[in-house]
Amino acid sequence: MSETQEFEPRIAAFFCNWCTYGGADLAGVSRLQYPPNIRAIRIPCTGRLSPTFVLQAFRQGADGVWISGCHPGDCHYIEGNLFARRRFTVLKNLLEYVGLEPGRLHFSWISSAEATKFQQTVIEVTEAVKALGPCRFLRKDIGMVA
Amino acid sequence: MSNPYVPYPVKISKTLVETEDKQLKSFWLDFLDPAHAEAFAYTPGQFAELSVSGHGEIPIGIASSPTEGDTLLFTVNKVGSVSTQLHQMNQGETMGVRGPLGNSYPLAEMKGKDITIVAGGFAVTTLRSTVTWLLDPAHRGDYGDITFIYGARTPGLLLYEDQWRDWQKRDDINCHVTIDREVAGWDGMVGFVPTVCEQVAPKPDNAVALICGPPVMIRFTQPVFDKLGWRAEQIVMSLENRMKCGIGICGRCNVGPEYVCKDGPVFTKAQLERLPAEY
Amino acid sequence: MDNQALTQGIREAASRLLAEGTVDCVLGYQAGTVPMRERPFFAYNPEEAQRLIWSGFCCNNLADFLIRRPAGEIGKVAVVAQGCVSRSIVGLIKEHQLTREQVHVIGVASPGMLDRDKVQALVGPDKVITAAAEEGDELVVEGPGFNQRIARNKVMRDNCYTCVQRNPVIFDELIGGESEPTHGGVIDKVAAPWERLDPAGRLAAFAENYQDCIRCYACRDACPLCYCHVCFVDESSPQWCGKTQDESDVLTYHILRAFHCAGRCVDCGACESACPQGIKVRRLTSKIEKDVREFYAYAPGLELESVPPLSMHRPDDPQGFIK
Amino acid sequence: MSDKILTKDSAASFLAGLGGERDLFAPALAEGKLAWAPLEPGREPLWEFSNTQMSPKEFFFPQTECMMRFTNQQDGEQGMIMRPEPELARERVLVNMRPCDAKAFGVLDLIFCQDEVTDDPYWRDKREKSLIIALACNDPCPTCFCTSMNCGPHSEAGADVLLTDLGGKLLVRGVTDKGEAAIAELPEAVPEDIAAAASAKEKAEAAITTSVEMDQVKAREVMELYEAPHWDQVQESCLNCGTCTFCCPTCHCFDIQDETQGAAGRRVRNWDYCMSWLFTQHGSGHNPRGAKKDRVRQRFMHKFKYIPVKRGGEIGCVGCGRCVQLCPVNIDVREVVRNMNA
Repeated sequence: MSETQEFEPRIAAFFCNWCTYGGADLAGVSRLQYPPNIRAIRIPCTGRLSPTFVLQAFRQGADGVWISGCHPGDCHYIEGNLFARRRFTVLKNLLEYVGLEPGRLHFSWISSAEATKFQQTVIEVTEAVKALGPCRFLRKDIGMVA
Repeated sequence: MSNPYVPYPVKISKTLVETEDKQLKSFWLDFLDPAHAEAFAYTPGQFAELSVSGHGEIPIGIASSPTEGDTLLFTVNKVGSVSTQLHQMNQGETMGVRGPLGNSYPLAEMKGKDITIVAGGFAVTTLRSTVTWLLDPAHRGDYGDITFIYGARTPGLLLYEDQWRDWQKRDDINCHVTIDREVAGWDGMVGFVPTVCEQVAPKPDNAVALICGPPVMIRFTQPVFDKLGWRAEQIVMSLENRMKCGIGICGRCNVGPEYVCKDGPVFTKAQLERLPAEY
Repeated sequence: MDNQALTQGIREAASRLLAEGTVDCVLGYQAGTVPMRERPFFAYNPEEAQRLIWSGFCCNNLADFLIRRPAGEIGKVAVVAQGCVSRSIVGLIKEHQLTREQVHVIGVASPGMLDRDKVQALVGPDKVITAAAEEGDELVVEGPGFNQRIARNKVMRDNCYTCVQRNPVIFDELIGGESEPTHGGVIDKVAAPWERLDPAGRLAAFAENYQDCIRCYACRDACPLCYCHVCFVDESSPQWCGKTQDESDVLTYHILRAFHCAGRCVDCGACESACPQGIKVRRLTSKIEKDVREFYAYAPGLELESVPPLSMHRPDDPQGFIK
Repeated sequence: MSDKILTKDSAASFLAGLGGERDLFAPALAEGKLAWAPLEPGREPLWEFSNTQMSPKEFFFPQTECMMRFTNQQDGEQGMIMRPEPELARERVLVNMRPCDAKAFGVLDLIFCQDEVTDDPYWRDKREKSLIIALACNDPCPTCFCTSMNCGPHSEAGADVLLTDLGGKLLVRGVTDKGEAAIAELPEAVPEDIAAAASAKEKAEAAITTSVEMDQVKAREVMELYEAPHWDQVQESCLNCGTCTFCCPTCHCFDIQDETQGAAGRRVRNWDYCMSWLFTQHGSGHNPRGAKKDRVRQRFMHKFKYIPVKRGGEIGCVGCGRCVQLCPVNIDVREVVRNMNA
């Protein structure tokens, strides 16, 4: 990356199918502008999100990871996001304990009606990750082709 | 020094989905460099590591015969990650072939003898190579009667139909093709391979049998041959095990002291009786 | 009670249980072939039970062997269990890997188990130790040209210093009575030593801690929590974690393994005792243990009834970090 | 074979002279652990030490080794075509290797370089570019049983040069042509030095207290050893971890995997271990060594029967005792072989 070019982070974004993914759709339909740095990955529920996915994203070169699902009480599967909340708490603490910079891993509750919150959060997440620069945490590097 | 781990680059010149369940797909491969084709001198019964860069390698028996020219034929069963990837590849794409690996069917020792070949399901690959090789005018005269028994569950699961239809028309090979159960439109034999073997009753005198198939077929075919008076030394089988290096180092394919990739894959039943059944 | 008396008590209990047919097998410890390395032993009859022993070097977590026996072979087994092993058994019962009826717990109060690496380091890394025997609060270590007495509490396993539950939490019989409760030391301080570092420093400390890892998976295989039929590191499609020695692959393995133990790890120290490279494997699990205790007021392995913290939720669970 | 003499005072400068274009390595103590490390030219190596925790096989057979690289795209002439990694750029001198470790490389030569087809270029390259200076072992550990395994504390096999510590000086024996060339400039040893080395050898061999008989293992057929009942006990406590295989100087099984990252791709090999169920798992789900017992048995059968059968009687163990020291459940190879031989 040349110095003149601004760093554009790549952010793996895991969205619950029932809420945040709908929120993203609505943001799109509503023509709300947001930075193009997120790569949306649809998952059935935040409860489905294995910590493995998060590590895999960082391993494969993500500069940030954002996970978003239904507000507590709104889960399509009743309590998937509540289990997920505990898991995220432990995971976030663990990853930051072993050196992941705070600001790389984000969580949010965004319903399918909250297009504006979606837009706002993309902006917030992108800015936070951008400020940290490229991520080295767990990034797999196999070297160049000879 | 040549590096036995580096595959020869090849181009897929043709593909064909062989079976109705789409689990088996054939690949015809041409070497990018003619010198590699020359270096890849093989004998029926040998296998090669098919290499898909980024995914890995799988050991697959060579189904073509060297008598057919430089194009190699492999028929691949879709089971793991490499074979699944391979199934998605098409004509014109580049991949790799490493080999030929392993020993081969004992074609020299088989000279002057009657030969019975029994194949079940997709284990027919290297036997297709063998029959093609034996029927080549340069070799046919060296061998006695040839009997080929081939079975699959349904007609749609039989491989290489063009070939065996052709062999059925010839008078220098007895070709019996069977399916497990009656199906509308099938005019051939019906019955399990062991039963067909019992009916055909190949004679053990001055003869060799090559038997390849799924474990269940092997289990029921062996007693038939025993009853017909065949000795374990006359029965030749080909084993499969998980492999990586293909040249007898990496340690996972061994059956007792024998490495399936290097000392095999072809063993006589007599040899296997003295080894742990780790296959 | 000294080791001889405990050994005698274990042998008597085992002989009785086997003779009466109460259990099919007694899982205990046997003297190892090298000093300071006692090993798991399966006694099937009263004669074999005479080979059971007790010492401060009984460091394998025997609960691990309850779940590593081939399915169908689990009849009723008696297990020699110190505090941490009993907590592991509680966890396994809670997670439906065992039933309470399948195990007969022969409880032994742990005096704090000893770390052979620490003993070796103390007498000198190049000294050959030919014998090590406990005498009260001391360990007598012998070898060619030396005979050294070491205070027991200088060479205990790290996890034994912070342990607050040395007595078995469940047992069917107790050999040698309960031990005095321990205060457990300053667990929060040792649990998360990297907390004072900045992110770069933490990552460096983390990587350094695991730099000698050879990925033999002894930590996983010695752990009674790691009973998955297919471990995530062995998954091939998709492959979650590369098989190489690259830092990224090694660290991914350790993070995920530790995470999988969240709310379950009873801090038995079997992973550290098993590691051939002497890696401080508990650096991660202790941190998680601390978090789980702080956030959800839960300590694993103490009673059979409670629900593991990551298998439940409460409406008011902390979520300050969620936007 | 010639015998030379080298004083310990001048050893550092002698080794530095061997260095030059080559990299020097020797066992060194770091944070209480004995491990192989670069030896700065001019520094004296350790003369007294026990076995390094891990074997030095990493020098010839790294735990992770890139074999080839490719461009990860189908389009373009060279896409997806494997290119082997370049060879080792600099030669190496491995100083003060234990004779058992050196012997192990002799055994592994027979496996990595069997014939025209099975000739591992990665192994061969590193072997050919290394000079092994072994240091005879005068104080064997209680877990050593090298004398039972076609080896010994003063074994010369696999080494280019064998040093014997005679106090202030070293007897330097050239074992191979490469070794002879390296020591050509040193002064000749006198008969007294040679006699002293011989008596040191005798003393060291006598100090090895464990002996393990192999006669019955040799005499028995594969299936008799395979079906023996003692495997049921051996496997009971085994964790199926990779400790014994990874610390072992002769264990050499490996896995080959491809890795990609954007346009780059590589094929790497990693140490693998027969204790892992994945090692032999077929794509179909069938596993020829599906039970723990099968896998535990495989390791010992491979070392003590299969390798001898295939490699002219060479044993796949040199008696270094590392696995005895490190096995988390103290499965003692000496006991296992005694059971096989019983």
